[in-house]
Amino acid sequence: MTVHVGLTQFLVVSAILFSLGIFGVMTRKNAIMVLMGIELILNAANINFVAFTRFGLMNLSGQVTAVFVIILAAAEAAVLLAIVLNMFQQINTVNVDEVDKLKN
Amino acid sequence: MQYQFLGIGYLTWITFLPLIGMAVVLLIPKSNINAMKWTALAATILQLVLAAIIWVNFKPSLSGINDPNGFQFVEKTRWIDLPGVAWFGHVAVDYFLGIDGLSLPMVMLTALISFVGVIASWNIGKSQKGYFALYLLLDTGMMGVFVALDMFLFYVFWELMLLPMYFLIGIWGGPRREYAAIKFFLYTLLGSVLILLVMLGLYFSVNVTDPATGQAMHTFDMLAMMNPQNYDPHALFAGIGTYWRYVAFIALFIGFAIKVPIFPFHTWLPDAHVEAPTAISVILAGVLLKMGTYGFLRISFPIFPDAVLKFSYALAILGFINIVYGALCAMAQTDFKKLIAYSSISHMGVVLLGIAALNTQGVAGGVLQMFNHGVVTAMLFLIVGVIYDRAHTRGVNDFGGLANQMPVYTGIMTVAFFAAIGLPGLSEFISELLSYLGAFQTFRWIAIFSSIGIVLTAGYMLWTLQRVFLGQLPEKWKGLTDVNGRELVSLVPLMVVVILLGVFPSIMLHPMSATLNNLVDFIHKVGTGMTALK
Amino acid sequence: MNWYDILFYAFALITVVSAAGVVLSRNIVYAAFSLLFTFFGVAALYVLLSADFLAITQILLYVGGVLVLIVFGVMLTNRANKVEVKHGGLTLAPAVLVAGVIAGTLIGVLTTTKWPAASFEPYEETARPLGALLMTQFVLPFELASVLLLVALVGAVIIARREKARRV
Amino acid sequence: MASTESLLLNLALAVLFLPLAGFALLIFFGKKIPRQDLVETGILFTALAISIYIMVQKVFFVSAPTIDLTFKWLDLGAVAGQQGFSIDLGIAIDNIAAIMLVVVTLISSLVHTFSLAYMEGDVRYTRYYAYLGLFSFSMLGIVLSNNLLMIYVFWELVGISSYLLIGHWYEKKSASDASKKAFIVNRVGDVGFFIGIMIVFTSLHTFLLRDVFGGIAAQHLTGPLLTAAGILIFCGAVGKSAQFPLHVWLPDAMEGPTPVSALIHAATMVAAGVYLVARIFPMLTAEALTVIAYIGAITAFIAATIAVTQNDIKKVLAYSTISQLGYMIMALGVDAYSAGFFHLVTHAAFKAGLFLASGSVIYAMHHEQDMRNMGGLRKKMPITYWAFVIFSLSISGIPFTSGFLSKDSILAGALAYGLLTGNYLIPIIGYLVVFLTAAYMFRLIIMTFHGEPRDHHKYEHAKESPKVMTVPLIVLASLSIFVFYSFNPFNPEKGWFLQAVQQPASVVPAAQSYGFDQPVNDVQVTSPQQQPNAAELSVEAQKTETTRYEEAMEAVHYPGLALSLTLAVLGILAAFVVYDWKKIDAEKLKQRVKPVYTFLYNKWYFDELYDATAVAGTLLLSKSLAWFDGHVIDGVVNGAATLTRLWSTLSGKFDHYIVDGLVNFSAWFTGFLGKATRRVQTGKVQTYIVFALLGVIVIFYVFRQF
Repeated sequence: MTVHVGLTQFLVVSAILFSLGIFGVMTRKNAIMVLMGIELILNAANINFVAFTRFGLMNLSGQVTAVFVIILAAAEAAVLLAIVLNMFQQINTVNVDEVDKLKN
Repeated sequence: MQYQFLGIGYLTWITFLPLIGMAVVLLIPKSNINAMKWTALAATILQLVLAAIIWVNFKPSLSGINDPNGFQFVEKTRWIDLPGVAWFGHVAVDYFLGIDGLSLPMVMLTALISFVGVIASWNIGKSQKGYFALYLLLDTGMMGVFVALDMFLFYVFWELMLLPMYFLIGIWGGPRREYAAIKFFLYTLLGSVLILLVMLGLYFSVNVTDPATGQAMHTFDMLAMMNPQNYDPHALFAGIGTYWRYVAFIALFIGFAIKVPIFPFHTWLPDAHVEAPTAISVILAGVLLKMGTYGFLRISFPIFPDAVLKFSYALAILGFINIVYGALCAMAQTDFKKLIAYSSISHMGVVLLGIAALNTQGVAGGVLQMFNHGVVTAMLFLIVGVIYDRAHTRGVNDFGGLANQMPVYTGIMTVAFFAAIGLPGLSEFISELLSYLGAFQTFRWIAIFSSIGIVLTAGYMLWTLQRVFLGQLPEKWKGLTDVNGRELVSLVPLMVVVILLGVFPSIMLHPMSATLNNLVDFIHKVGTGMTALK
Repeated sequence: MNWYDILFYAFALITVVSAAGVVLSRNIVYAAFSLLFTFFGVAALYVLLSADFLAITQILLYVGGVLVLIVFGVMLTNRANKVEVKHGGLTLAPAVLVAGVIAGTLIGVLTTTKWPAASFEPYEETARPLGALLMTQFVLPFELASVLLLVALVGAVIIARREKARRV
Repeated sequence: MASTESLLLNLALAVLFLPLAGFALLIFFGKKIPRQDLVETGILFTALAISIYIMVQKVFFVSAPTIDLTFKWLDLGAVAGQQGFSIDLGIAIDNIAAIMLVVVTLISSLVHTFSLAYMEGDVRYTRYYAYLGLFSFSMLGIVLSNNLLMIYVFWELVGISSYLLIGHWYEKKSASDASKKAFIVNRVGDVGFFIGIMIVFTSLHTFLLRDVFGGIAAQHLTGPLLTAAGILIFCGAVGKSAQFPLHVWLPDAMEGPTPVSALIHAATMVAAGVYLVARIFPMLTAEALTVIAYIGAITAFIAATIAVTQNDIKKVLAYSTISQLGYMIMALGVDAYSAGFFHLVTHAAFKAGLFLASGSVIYAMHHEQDMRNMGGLRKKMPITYWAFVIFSLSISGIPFTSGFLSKDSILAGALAYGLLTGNYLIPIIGYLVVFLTAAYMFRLIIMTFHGEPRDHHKYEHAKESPKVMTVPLIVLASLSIFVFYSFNPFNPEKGWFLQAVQQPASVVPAAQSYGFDQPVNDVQVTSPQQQPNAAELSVEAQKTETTRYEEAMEAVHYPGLALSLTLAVLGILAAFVVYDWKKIDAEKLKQRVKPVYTFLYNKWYFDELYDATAVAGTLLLSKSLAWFDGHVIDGVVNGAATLTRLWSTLSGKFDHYIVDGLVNFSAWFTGFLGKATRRVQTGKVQTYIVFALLGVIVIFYVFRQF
């Protein structure tokens, strides 16, 4: 295998990360765990952006986008944790499948 | 512009003064009823003063009708300007006010009757705030109808006056007020719909050059609608004597006829009159009925002169029916107000007969009759109001011998009754004379048959006079008091007008003659296609 | 195989394995720690992709910010660790299936796609041009992002501080 | 204009407006003025003095036939290119107007004087004088108007004053009924008048009489329309002068105070009809005149027959008035213009006198009007009695009275008319009425003044009336003597009066006129329309050779005179035979001709006829129309409303069950679907993600391009 590490390898790593994130989101009940899954997904996406920038398929704006994604993730994490705390106070659970008041 | 006060034209002032009054009335606390009354009175007095100023500055030589330069006190600004509206294209509505010899008497009448009406409203018993606010709104609507020259604006005022009237009858009226108010409202609304349809039809048929942009556009300007050359040749109402123009004329006629009211659209009137409070009856008979005939002369006749010429015979026959039928129905009534309501129908028939004649004397007689009937009927309703306030009954047969008990009242009433009969020396004689003279020239036999109405009117009026005022006074009315100062203030000005116009009709006829001559000339020239079409 | 490749595979492995640890761990604290390694791995990958600024940011923000927040959340909501991290509404099998299908699809697509001839450009410092870009071309998103952060900050505080409402 | 003429015009205006000023004064300030009655009476005497001056000046010193003052009252301008519309009004004084001025003011002032005593203490004394002032103003207006419109205006105004005065005691139902009846019946005639005016104006565009005549002479209005116009204007006279068939109001009008009856319903207002016909005389065609003559003759006959049977003293006089008015109308109809007008003037004096004298009797008898309760008053009231006799002789046409002069002229005219046209019915009726007149008048005198008193209580209290009442009687009685009109007691032709009142020439086309004024020899040549000025023409005609009419008059004058005198004396004799000397029992006579008597006593059942037809018909029509209005027309309106409501109910049902049903069904269906698929909706975020991702994958595989 003389192939040097190139774009494809990075993308594959990103895809695996993404799938793992999806899997986490799908299987976990704990909201915090779901959040972690989402973070994985976001990181996967970021790897893509940066990789595309590096291999000349995107100019520097790919990195800029990644910066914004990070910012978004931070904000999202803050808000989500606040929600989780609130939810915990209100109904004493952090399991998302128990939050189904809107149903029925 | 010359005739302005605070940079605002006289006509705007005279139209919206009551609205200012209404705003003030609404601001007055509910408990201070006197302040409301005086505010309303002040608004109407100012209006009357303004009307007098307009009267003095009016130039009788100008012709009006279809001539934009013939109007006076003109105010014209763009009111609504929407460059692109689906279906309608460029919609431009002008705030276009102006008066000519046709509207001047009506403006005077409205100012006078509104003033008298406030005085007659002095003893309104409940929710005075609402009453006076609506009353002043009504006043604005009425005045607006008579000064608007843009059809859209006209229609807005026309509808504006409908709503307060509905509430004034429906809230402050007699026992069957809801029925009467709804009947009035629906009936008039039916007419309004027809007017609206024709208005839209006209709007799409007329093309003028927009002075601002130089592009062709539709317009609601009545004066533009009168010029056959402004019609798009392919439009619905284009041409002279075409089918749809007749249809439109009939629709418009019904719309206005309901207001007049013309047989067989008249049955809302007795109900509305009977149930309405005195002041509203006064306004209703004094001003509102005139809007119908004013609409004929201002809109129907000059815009559809061909149709007028075609249908004038039918109009005259309707006038005849109104006269005789109204008089006969009045004779059978025992309710004083209903009797006068039917007499109004009869007298408005004279207007119709006169204007259908389409000659100078007939139209002048018709317009003068509009004014005179307004004044005289207002007097008659005030008179009924006086007696109703005291005796709480309007049954003609319940009374008798009031002449001794209430001599001043009887004197004033006699003048009003004889004016209604058409006694020479009092105003209605002149207008009936001119109307009949005009009608006789055009429709000899209809005029002759209509003159039966002269006898019938004398019959029911004198019979009523006898039943109410002559004979022995029943014991129960021994306590009735004669007219008081407030009632005199409302009655005497009207009486003076009645006598003055009876002796010097020129006061009123002179300012309107140039306009009406132009109208007659216009109808005959355009209606027979003498003016070349595009 | 050069150092670059070796380093890539090493860090890729760390990243993927720790990520798997995150999603598979039954204990939430372990999961959090695994996430830490994942973030580090990704940061390393950024370095390999010559995104120096991003790598620093990744460590500062994710490790120093997000992860700390997550740990706080874990501590505040897990009463004495006793909460077992249960698997959710979906049983494992369909989840594995779906994730597998996605992964397969993505990898399949990625490997079969003929990417344009990639020019492997030499390393350049990215902090400066990134800053310039943020202040010029992306100034509006930048400002929006700052506003968003502020809103999130305030919102988070308000939501978290809300009085305990009546239970239904 | 000469200064005398303008002075006369100004004076005439003063005469016209003085009574109006009095009216206004009394109406508005009546209570504040002391002796309001004297104010109004003084005004009338001033007017009388001025009128006499005007008459003397006009008749004897001013040469122009008419003094005219015209002004533009109304100008409506003109429609471009057409004749303009304007109305000119004005006053004119010619000889008949000047004479009428004196007649009106004279009678009016005497009546005012008489009323001072007669109406004393009345509840509405001030009002009474005010209305008298209004009446005088209106009546003078008719006299002075030079145009049809003003005549019509004042015509209505006298109508209204008459209405107010008849209804003076309006507490009595009969009085207010009578006033209403008078006004409405007059209105019927006035409508005809009005239509006539409209015909004239529409054809000639003027109301001014001189222009009307000018226009007719210029043939702008001819043929049947001209005849119709004449007859229609005459309708006004029919109403006001109480001619058949509109005579029914006048007897009822006796409900008013007796002086009012004397002034309005005997001397002046009712004579206005005759005056009107005289005014429009030149425009009347032969057909119109024939109609007028017949109406007059029929009226004279009907009224005279009724008068014979009546017992109420005022009713007798009222029918007598109608009868005499019929005479005047008939005179005008038979082309005896001067005679008709002459009789109008003389009749004004003696009939006013008769009414005032009867008023005096009624006053003495404490408002007793039934002659059957009177009798023997001759000794108690000598002045009244002798005045009454003089008036009666005058009305009966006994020589040396004014009535003889005028009546004789009329009869001669009628006879000449019969001679010229072969139409003898009119003179026959005329002579018959002479007999009847004499009979009922002396029946009245005998029943009232002769014989034994029937009601002794009232008789005891009766006494001669005070001076303010007797002096007017004496004045009027003296005016019933021939010398005031002509120095020749048997032929008035050369007297100043008939010299002053010359018949105006007809302006109608020759084919439509009687043609009496054409020369004997040459019937066809002169056509009057070539000479526009009617008044000049009449003067011309008098100067030229003898006309056919004059020839006929010449022939019948003395025979006619003898005949009428004989009949009058016979009538008086008959009255004496039956009522004074009782040679024939009146009761037996009544029994013998009972059907006729009943018919006459009930006034030919005119009132009943009108009540049953016109009045009841109108009321029935009005009731049924009101029903029609309330039930049919309003029913249609309300029916439309009901239908709309029904429709709205139906559409409401439709809306509820069909439209809304569809909506509900779709909602239900959606709900059903929802229920069916709600299992998918777990409420768990993860599930959604799975589905979303599955969706993405599916889409990917569906759309992939390899």
